[in-house]
Amino acid sequence: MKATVHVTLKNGVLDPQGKAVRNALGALGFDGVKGVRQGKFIELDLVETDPATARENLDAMCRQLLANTVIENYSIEILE
Amino acid sequence: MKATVHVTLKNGVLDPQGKAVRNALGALGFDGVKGVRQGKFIELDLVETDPATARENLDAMCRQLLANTVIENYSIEILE
Amino acid sequence: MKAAVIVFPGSNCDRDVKVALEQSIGGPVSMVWHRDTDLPPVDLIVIPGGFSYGDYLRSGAMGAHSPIMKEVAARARRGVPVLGICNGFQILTEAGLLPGVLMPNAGLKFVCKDVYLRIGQANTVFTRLYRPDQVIRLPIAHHDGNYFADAETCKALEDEGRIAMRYCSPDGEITEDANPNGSLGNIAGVLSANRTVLGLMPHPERLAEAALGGADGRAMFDGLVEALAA
Amino acid sequence: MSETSPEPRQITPDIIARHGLTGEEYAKILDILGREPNITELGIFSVMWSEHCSYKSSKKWLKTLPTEAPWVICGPGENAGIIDIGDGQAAIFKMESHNHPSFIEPYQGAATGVGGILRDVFTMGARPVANLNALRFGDPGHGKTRHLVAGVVAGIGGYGNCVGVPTVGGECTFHGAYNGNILVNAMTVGIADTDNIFYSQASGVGNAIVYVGSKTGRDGIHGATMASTEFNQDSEEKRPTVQVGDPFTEKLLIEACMELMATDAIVAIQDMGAAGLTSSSFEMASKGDLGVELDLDRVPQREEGMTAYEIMLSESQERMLMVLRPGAEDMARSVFEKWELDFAIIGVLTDTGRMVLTMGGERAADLPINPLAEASPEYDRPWTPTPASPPAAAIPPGDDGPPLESLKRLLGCPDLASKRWVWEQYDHMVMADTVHRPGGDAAVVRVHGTAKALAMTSDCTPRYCLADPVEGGRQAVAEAWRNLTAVGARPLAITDCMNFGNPEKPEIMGQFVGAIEGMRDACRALEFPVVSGNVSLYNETQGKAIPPTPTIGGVGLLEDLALAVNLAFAGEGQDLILIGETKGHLGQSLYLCQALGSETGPPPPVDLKAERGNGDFIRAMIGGGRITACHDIADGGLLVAVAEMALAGNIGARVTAPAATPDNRDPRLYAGWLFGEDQGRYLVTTTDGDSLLGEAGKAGVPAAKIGVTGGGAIELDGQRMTIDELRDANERWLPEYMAGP
Ligand SMILES: Nc1ncnc2c1ncn2[C@@H]1O[C@H](COP(=O)(O)OP(=O)(O)O)[C@@H](O)[C@H]1O
Ligand SMILES: [Mg+2]
Repeated sequence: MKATVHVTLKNGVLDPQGKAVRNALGALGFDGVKGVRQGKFIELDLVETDPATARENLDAMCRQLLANTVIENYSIEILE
Repeated sequence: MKATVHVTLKNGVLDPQGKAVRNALGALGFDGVKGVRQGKFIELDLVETDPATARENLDAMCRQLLANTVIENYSIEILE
Repeated sequence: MKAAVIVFPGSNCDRDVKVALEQSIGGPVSMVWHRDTDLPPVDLIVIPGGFSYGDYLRSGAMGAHSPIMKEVAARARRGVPVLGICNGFQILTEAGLLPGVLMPNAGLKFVCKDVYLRIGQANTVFTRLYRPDQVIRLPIAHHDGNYFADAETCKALEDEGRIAMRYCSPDGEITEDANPNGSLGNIAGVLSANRTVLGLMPHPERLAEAALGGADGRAMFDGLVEALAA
Repeated sequence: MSETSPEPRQITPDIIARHGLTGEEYAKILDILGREPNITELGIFSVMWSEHCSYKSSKKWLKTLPTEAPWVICGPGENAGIIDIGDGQAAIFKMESHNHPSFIEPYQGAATGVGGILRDVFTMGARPVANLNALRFGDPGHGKTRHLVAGVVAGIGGYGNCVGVPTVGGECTFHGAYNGNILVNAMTVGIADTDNIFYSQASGVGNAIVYVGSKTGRDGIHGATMASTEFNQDSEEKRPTVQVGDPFTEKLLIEACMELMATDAIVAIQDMGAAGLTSSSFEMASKGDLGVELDLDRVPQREEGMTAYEIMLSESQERMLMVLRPGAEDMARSVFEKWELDFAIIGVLTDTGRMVLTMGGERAADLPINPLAEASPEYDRPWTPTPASPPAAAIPPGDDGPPLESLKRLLGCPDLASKRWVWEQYDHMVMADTVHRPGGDAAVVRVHGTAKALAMTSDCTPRYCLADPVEGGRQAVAEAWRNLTAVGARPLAITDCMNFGNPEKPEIMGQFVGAIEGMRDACRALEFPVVSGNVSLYNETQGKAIPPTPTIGGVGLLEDLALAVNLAFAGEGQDLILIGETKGHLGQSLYLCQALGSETGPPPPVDLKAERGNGDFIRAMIGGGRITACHDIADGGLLVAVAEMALAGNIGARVTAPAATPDNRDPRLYAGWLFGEDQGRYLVTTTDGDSLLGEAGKAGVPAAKIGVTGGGAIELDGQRMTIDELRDANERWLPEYMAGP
């Protein structure tokens, strides 16, 4: 079973990456970019076949490792 | 207009980050993880309102900056 | 001989390489701001180490697109030697002046330490004072020095003698243990097809003076001066 | 989204308490204002009178530290201390804690700690040339320790490496008492021209107040996060307490400031550290006896709808405040724009002596500056002296084991194990002036473009401080002095970071008072004044305080770096000489901890007169080129010091214990000689032992030949262990530990 996790910075947390990318895009001549936020995208391949259990496990993985919940949010998607 | 870009490593390119995450998950007792690939997730806020033009611009941004096409693939989504 | 060091806002080895070059040249080196579009006529262009634009997206990705790089590429095409050290190497690959990419270190950590290197190609303006297969000691200091290129490219580099140096053990063995970052084939530095562009992860400028614990890097600068001082 | 957080109109006792203000302090506020403060004003009072900004519990005692010497240009009170290093140059340095943020979010907490201390130094006109970091983690077996070590070290490296300032030294030790409260102390050393130093005292009514650097967000609004839950439910989400560092912007800020500092545009400058815009503007005005008017609408903001309260209390990183000379604004703006940084004139200096803030056309605050600063609370908190420790546990005969096995165990214990895993993640060579890299007694960094060098170290032994804060304070200063001496440097001055528990408890306050007393003695006796520092109190979790930890950062000068020595054995067949008196003090030694698991006894006493005599002798001998290697004897004692010298030089040694034969030795005396932690001692090597012993005799310094270098092993009274085996023990522990789950 495949799943994906998106990890993004919480609102209000400074995103130096996003800021730098936005500036660089501006320097390249892409001016119409109002904001950029950069996050992580994690694809997992799981042995588990039951979606509900998988989601539960993934939630634990996110809290324990994949996301830093002090500054990051995460969202889980089960792809089948 | 909001858009997202996913940047992922091409098949065949070694992903040390993904490997490390997988090992760390194993060490935490999550054994059913067969593979992990880690990529980037970029959210953009654009002035452009026409989806087709936006996509075209984003494609150029990806080729020029957001992805290194030697090792990475990218995909663009226009969120409206 | 005239040399220019390109300075990006986040460069932090620009002064170091200037000092090392000036020691060998015996005269001043010019510093060129990344946003300038014209470059004085020079015999050597150096892209120094550091974090050109913070390097938050991918090391060197933004530096490769800065205004001065168009001119650097044009000079390189005309055969002006270009030396990229560390972040400079990353910028050269991102700019397409050298093949391959530098990915995050296999250990996923920043590594700062001395490494041993075996010279692969001594017949260049950069490495002419080293012997083929000579083992030298230089420091590395990077988070993204894991060299990768597809099989075809690697073979071409190998066949064309474009691997400038590889990480090795103190006695010159190319071993996995001696590989500090996971680079393919222990590659530490590569050359352009005409061998006038060199990118390398180790920092020759940091060990170019005995007072700092070694001078194996000095020969690179001395060699350049010998070759280029017309 | 342009809603602003609804703010309370009424200041309730609850809101006052949430701002950490006592009833008495609030009464003082009413008295000063002659009316009730609004929420913004209350916030300003709360941060200005916080322990962190006002030093209310510590001030009385800090004042008793020696702060002067002929070479001190500026002592405590400015952003960092300044000492003269000759030839028109000064070293500017300071240490600061970032303990709590690093426990919450180790990477960003440590990273922003580095960023903050860098700003303290370059705000004075100094280019930062080196960073150090003193780290205290919990027990390695504790569930959080590994994660904290990984994050903190990556964060320190992540910031310092990108900014391009080498991280050249520090400490990294482990103790269960830090399980719930780690310590992350960061130090920066910079170099400036003595005629181009910048201070924070504002002057010139009508001069522009300029904001530069990053935009202001809702980062780290401390009191506010707590106070705000009350008036806004999703405030947690809106006001992250964790600050994220942006080292690239810091690098730009350094370069831009240096560029502007080369002109005569700046009248005064102050970084925005803790309590951000509030304390920076307040302090500049207060020092200059002036007033300020700020238009908060002009403050560059990262988010929409920020309130005056949020803008004033934000701890967003990478920001500075300056007062510019009239007419210099445009030139200054062009410099900051070149470096792509925000630049905004946000206000003006006035002669009213008041801080007046406006926002949205309304008056957001109006406070008298001097009365507020003068009324800043100062407490003489009750304290009780720390009771003397009972004697150290006895070593039962036979329990001490073969000494070389004990040595191996000590070299592999968490406190003594090599910290290579740490410093290899730090770029310790950038700027190409690092002469002695991490791993020795003090780092040595060349003064760029000269033949001189600065030596720097950070030291403290919390075990000693807990058992006896006075002796521990004395020892920490003495050890820093000794480490500088051991490379041949003349120790010049220290900065400190006083990490303690809750000062409202008399026994904790007693530890603080004791440590200061010990430091004072040592600073005086060694002519080693305190020029800057930082106090971090309330380091407690669930009522359990950390051991008193007065971290000392020392800086010394080498007039000729070619004369510097380090600890590595430099050749075979050299005489190994022990300098200083050995009584075999085992109380609080690492040996007792490791062999018996016992932290007992009084710490080793520091005889400051002997310390000075021995150190001055060592320095003279190094300066005269008489010594080939030198190492002070610290944690682990003599045999550990020998082994460290052997490992560094990859040359062994044969060591002979004094007089008695092994079989008739009292185990305690033998262990004391090998592993005791008597202070004021050094090991040196020389090609001419007799002549060195002669010199020592003339100088009245205790000295004895204890062995000779050579071979690939440490040999002790007929036993031997190879350097490789010892190295393996020393190098293996930390990487293996960090590779664990
Ligand atoms: N956190 C750290 N960062 C950089 N260097 C460190 C760190 N911890 C320890 N070191 C280095 O390891 C060596 C040994 O440290 P320590 O045992 O504290 O030395 P000493 O006993 O001489 O004070 C020193 O060179 C020190 O600078
Ligand atoms: Mg020492």
